[in-house]
Amino acid sequence: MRREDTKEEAAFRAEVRAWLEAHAPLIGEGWARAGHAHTPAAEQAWFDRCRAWQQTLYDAGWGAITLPEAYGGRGGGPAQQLIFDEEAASFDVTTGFLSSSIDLIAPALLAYGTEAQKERFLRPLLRADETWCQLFSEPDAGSDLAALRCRGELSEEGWRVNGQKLWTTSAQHCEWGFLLVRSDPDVPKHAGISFLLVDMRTPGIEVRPLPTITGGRHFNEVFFTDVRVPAENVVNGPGGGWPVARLVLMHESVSIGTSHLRNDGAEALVELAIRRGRYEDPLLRQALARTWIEERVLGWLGDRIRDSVLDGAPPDVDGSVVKVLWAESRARKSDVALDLLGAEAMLEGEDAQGRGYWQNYMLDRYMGTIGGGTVEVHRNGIGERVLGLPREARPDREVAFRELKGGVSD
Amino acid sequence: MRREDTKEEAAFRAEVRAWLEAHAPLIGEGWARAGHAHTPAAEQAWFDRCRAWQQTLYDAGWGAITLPEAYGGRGGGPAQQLIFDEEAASFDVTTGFLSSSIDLIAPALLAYGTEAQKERFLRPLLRADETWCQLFSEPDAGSDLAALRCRGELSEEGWRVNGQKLWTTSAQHCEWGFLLVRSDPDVPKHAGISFLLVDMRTPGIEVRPLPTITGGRHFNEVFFTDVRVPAENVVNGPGGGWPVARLVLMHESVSIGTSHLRNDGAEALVELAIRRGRYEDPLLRQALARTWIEERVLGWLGDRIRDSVLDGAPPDVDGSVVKVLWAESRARKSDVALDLLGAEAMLEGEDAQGRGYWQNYMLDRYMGTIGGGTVEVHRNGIGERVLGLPREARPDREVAFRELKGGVSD
Amino acid sequence: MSFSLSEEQQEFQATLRRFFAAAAPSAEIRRLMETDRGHDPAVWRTLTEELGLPGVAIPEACGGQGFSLEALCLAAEETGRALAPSPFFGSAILAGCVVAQAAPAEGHALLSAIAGGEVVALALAERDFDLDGLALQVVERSGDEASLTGTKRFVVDGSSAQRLVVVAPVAGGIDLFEVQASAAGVERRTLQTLDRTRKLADVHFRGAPARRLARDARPGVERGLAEANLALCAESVGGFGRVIESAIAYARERRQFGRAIGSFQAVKHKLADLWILFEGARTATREAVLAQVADLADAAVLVHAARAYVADAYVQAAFDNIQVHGGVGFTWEMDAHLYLRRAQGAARLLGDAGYHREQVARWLGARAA
Amino acid sequence: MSFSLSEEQQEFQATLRRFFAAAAPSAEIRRLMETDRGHDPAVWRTLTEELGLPGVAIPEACGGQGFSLEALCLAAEETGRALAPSPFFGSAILAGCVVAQAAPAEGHALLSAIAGGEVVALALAERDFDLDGLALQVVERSGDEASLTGTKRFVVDGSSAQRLVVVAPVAGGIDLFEVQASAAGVERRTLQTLDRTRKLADVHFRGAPARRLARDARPGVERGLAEANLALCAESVGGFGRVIESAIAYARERRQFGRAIGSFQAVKHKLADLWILFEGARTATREAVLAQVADLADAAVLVHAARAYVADAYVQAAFDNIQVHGGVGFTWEMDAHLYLRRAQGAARLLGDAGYHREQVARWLGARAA
Repeated sequence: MRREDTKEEAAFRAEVRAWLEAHAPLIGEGWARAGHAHTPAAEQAWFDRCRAWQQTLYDAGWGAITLPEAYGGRGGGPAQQLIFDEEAASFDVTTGFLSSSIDLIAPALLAYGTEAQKERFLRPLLRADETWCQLFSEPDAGSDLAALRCRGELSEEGWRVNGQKLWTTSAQHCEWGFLLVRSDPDVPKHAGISFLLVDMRTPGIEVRPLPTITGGRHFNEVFFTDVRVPAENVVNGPGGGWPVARLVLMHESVSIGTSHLRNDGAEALVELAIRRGRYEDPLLRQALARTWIEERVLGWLGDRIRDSVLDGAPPDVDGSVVKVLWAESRARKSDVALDLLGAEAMLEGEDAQGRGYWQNYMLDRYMGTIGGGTVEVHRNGIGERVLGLPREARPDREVAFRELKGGVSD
Repeated sequence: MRREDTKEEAAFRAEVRAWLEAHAPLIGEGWARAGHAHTPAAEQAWFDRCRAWQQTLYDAGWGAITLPEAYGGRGGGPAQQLIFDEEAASFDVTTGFLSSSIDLIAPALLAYGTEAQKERFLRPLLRADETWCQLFSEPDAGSDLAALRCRGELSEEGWRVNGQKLWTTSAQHCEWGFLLVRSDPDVPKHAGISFLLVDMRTPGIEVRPLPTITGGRHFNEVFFTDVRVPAENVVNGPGGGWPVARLVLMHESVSIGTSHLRNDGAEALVELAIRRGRYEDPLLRQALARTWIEERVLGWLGDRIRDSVLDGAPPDVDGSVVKVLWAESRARKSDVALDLLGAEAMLEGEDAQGRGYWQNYMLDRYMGTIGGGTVEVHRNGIGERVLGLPREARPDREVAFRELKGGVSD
Repeated sequence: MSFSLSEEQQEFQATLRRFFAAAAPSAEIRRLMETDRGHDPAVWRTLTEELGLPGVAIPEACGGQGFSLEALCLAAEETGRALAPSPFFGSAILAGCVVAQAAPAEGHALLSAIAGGEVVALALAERDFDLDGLALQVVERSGDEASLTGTKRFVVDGSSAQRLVVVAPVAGGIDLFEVQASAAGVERRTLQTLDRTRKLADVHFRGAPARRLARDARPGVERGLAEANLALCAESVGGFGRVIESAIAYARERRQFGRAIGSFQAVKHKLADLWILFEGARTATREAVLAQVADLADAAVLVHAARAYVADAYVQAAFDNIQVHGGVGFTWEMDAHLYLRRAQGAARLLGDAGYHREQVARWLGARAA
Repeated sequence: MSFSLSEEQQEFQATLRRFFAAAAPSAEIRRLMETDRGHDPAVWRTLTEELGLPGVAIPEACGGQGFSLEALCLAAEETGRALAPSPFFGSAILAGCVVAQAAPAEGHALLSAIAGGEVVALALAERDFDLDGLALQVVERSGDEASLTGTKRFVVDGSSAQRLVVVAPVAGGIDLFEVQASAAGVERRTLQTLDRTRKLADVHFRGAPARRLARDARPGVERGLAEANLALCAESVGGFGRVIESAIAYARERRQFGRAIGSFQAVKHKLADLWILFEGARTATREAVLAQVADLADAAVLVHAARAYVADAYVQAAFDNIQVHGGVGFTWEMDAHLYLRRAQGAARLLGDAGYHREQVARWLGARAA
């Protein structure tokens, strides 16, 4: 059920609509939804186009609706952002990866950055003149991010960084990165972390694409060898990185929880079943009805979050609830799809139904069940944060990082 | 697939068969399978009949095939026991609860009992002149049995027992019980436990039936108030109870794992579906085929255990594997059954199909998923014992029992 | 359901919760579930006279309170939460909604009686709850008088009802009749039920005299049943809420191996999954109720969607609650099995989850074709 | 499968495992899976000449080793474990078993060729793998000569085969034909497959010349397919074994939050469940193989039972293995997805789990009726 706009919201919506109609192409050309080709050139072209649209938005005053006017934002509320997003959904435009990267780093800079950092970085960030990647995860620091080892040593010449990051989305396209380093291994793991702002064009940084199970290349490994970072590029001071990282992760979790809710596909599957003459199969009918119902439920949970945000309240449904349900219903949906395809499910690419869309969807389930935090970690979160169940004992919280088995020293 | 008998085994089988044909009624009268009426009188009659059959077996030399002849056993091997059980399955006889209680306590007495204890207790146990119940679990000591609090204090006058036990099968029918008490709260939890042999007719013991979800009364609560137990009725000495208990539990786990493998019902469900004109429903067909396949798999896992035992080897499949699969396939089977019954699944008792057999089966799933150790505890066992995965940290193992939160003192 | 309630709704909810906490403790539920009637007439009188419960959604013109379907569902949520022994579901919801939707004018007296606390039952199912394939025989007498022959099954509160509303197949459709339960040719038999807290009966008609309430009543009956299905969802959400609270509380308190069992992932993740189901179940119920109230085009399919989702979810929750409780959970003495029995019964009343999903599939197929 | 092996069997197994460890490392699998042929002819020659792999179950009279179905399945288990790139499944198993069962005498030369390492493919499926509903057109010429028109799909190793064995519908049953892959009127197209390590092709026949191998071949084809299904089970059990070992090893080594992740119940219980499935899968396969070898009356239904169970179990294991590995598990570079692709492909080759369960249901129904 839709909450109705207030009078002010309706006026804002009309203004947005009018601007979009004047400046955005209508759905049909299709670039906003066709951007995931698996060649480096296609990916670069897609990234450039997203950047250009963010620049257009910024110049017209829509690029950062909820951020302060002092840095080129609009100073509006979350309701205005939602209205803008709802209206923009009818047009063939997207900022792709960029708006989510802005949503992660901008609040961290605003909350913890020095005045000089805000002055230097915020405007180019919001206009996408400089794009940013997140350098957090490492091979041995996945679910347990605070186990990170990438070393950052501060001397009179500034920071020197050595180590490796993993799962860095779009690192090959970005000019800047926000980086977590281990700056002090002699204190407990959460206390010895610093948050650095790094120019990705600095010598000593090597970016290697890391193809995933589908062959897609969203992710990268990033290697740092004696990389120099100016001393002043630390946010919240040396050793103060963990609270900044937590703020980023909180925004990431909300964004993951709400960005994929309109999880369509069930109706396409019904049509596919009809086209293939299989819709009379009672097993498939049950499975497809179940899939459709679950999609509706996800959509309604998204509506609840939207409505609470519109009312200026905290999200009404926990982000992890939506994330887990989304990830697992997506997995179930691809199982149904492959059952529906029967023997043809063995095919891929040009020889497969819809160029292998559902096979790809099946393989890509891990973007939901692992990416953005495993479903296991999110279930812990629901249990502890929402239901108030006790945490497990954590042997790693009190000891110096250096002493931990699996820490930097072994 | 059946392993073939050796020549000696074939001769033994023939001997068993001949004796059974002379002494046991054939299937048909049906008492061996109809014993679970829910009235106290019916339960007593059932128990008496089981006892009489164990006495007949003992007197003929079949009552304790694998136990030493010195105590009235036959001194045979596990292969002979299996052959006897296989042959007896065609006759309308059972020892019900008694053979499993003998399987639990006899090995403990043999391994840890004094010569005097063996002399005093084994023969009446094996002949079921004295029947035994297991007094282990308590309200706060379920999965974590070693957290038990029932107090046993040893003085010059012998043991004095105060406390409560729970889930004691057939306590209302038994003359004796084997009892775990906390004899020393000042040492770590596993070290302060003693194993006592208790005459259930001693003053101060109160047995209260504890009806379960189905209304059945297999279980009891047993209350001890200043119950006197002779000093010499301790097995393995004061504080030596835990290894004895572990031996009992090991035998219990094997027995649970193997006793229910012929987990029939799938074929009865197929017949029910046909009778009710529902067997053309593709959903039901799939579910019934799945159920039947799972039953076969369980049966084969049982065969593997049997064959390894026949070869004198340790069981070839871990008991917990079979226990979890058995418990959960039983639960799935009752779900299928209730779906098959449709609206009539809402009924029970005389008004329901088969007097509510499947509804009862549905409610009774917890005898598998909780009784004899929860499936969660058994999954831990598979992970740790079979797959070699590390245990979780155990904050309760090193501290004096008295100091534990949730121990006797709070 | 019970999120974003108005202040008035919150007060209504709190009043009912207090009432049932006092009037329906476990011992009283257990006493009444062993009786044929299944409820205490004195308590029902109080619920009627002091809280106006049976008339909550009946028009003021018929002596009801004239509140919306939302209020009815809110009340059902509380009765489901408390397992309150009362003819509220059978009389006010099932009979009330069907009569109000299918025969608002002719059923005026009947609605007034329901609002006044008379127990009226809906005789609907035969083999199952599908409106197609009914076989009851109707012999027309004169005007709206007829006589009925056949058997209706699973009639909620059928034994304690004073009057019966009968859904009867006639040439070309469905008519709705009223029958006095005490009339000649009516024989009722209370059924032994898995869920002992909801009383079902078989009703045999042998030329029983009946008065027609409505002709061509199928659309109205369907609308009434849609409302009853929603109230059944709400009732299940209420039970689900109780069950999950119970499991969470136990997981926090119960200690084994020196830790609260809720700190073990096996328990924590099971409860997290139940919480996800709970969010889904109450959201689906609320959205379907709002769609029904707003008379949206897809309201009917959303009712089926909610029922299928909630039926399965509640059964899962009732099962898992017992598993989390371990041994104590499957004792007779603990109420957990009463909720499991209710969940299993509710999952099949008015059609099981498979039936409701099939209705969704039909609608999806028709729309796509 | 791989429990209670004889000493000879253990040695055979160890030999194959060593061979594939050396000849099929990940890099080689990945190189070959991007080729149309999918295997290295030189390696296949070694497998043929030194280990006699393609002839393992082919009679000695045809140049094979004359071992039983058990040996064939043991070999399949090793190829499945290693994801070994070879035409073993397509040629020795599928074509070999069907010809040996359906045309043991007329197929002598073909069996000799298979044993000698020639790649022969079985052209069976059209819309799916069901023997009912085949539509290929057969025009009789003279004696056993005929010409074929139509399309066969999903032909394993169809592109690299030198000869094709074609299952063709004729009035009153099924005949088996042999076609030269290079003949006029035969056109083959390698398909892009989800499982890139098993090569499938569509084969179009346009009046292609064929020689009849057997008339009324349905019972023989069914027996041959039963054997092939069992070998497919064994192959999947082999992959399952590899996958579960990998997941267990990672869960022991990988540390997060100061603990090995295998100490967390979320991981530990997932692996315990996989272990239960693994015990079930290998037991079901072994029992069905023994029943087939002993020619028991219910052997056919046990084959369907095993296939349904193993197909689902292997897919589950391949999925969960990646989940346990976390991020690194779903990289292209890690072999886990190759096993997932194989599991998904194997689950549909020769009919999916639903098809095999339906065969079980038919048998159960016929027996009970």
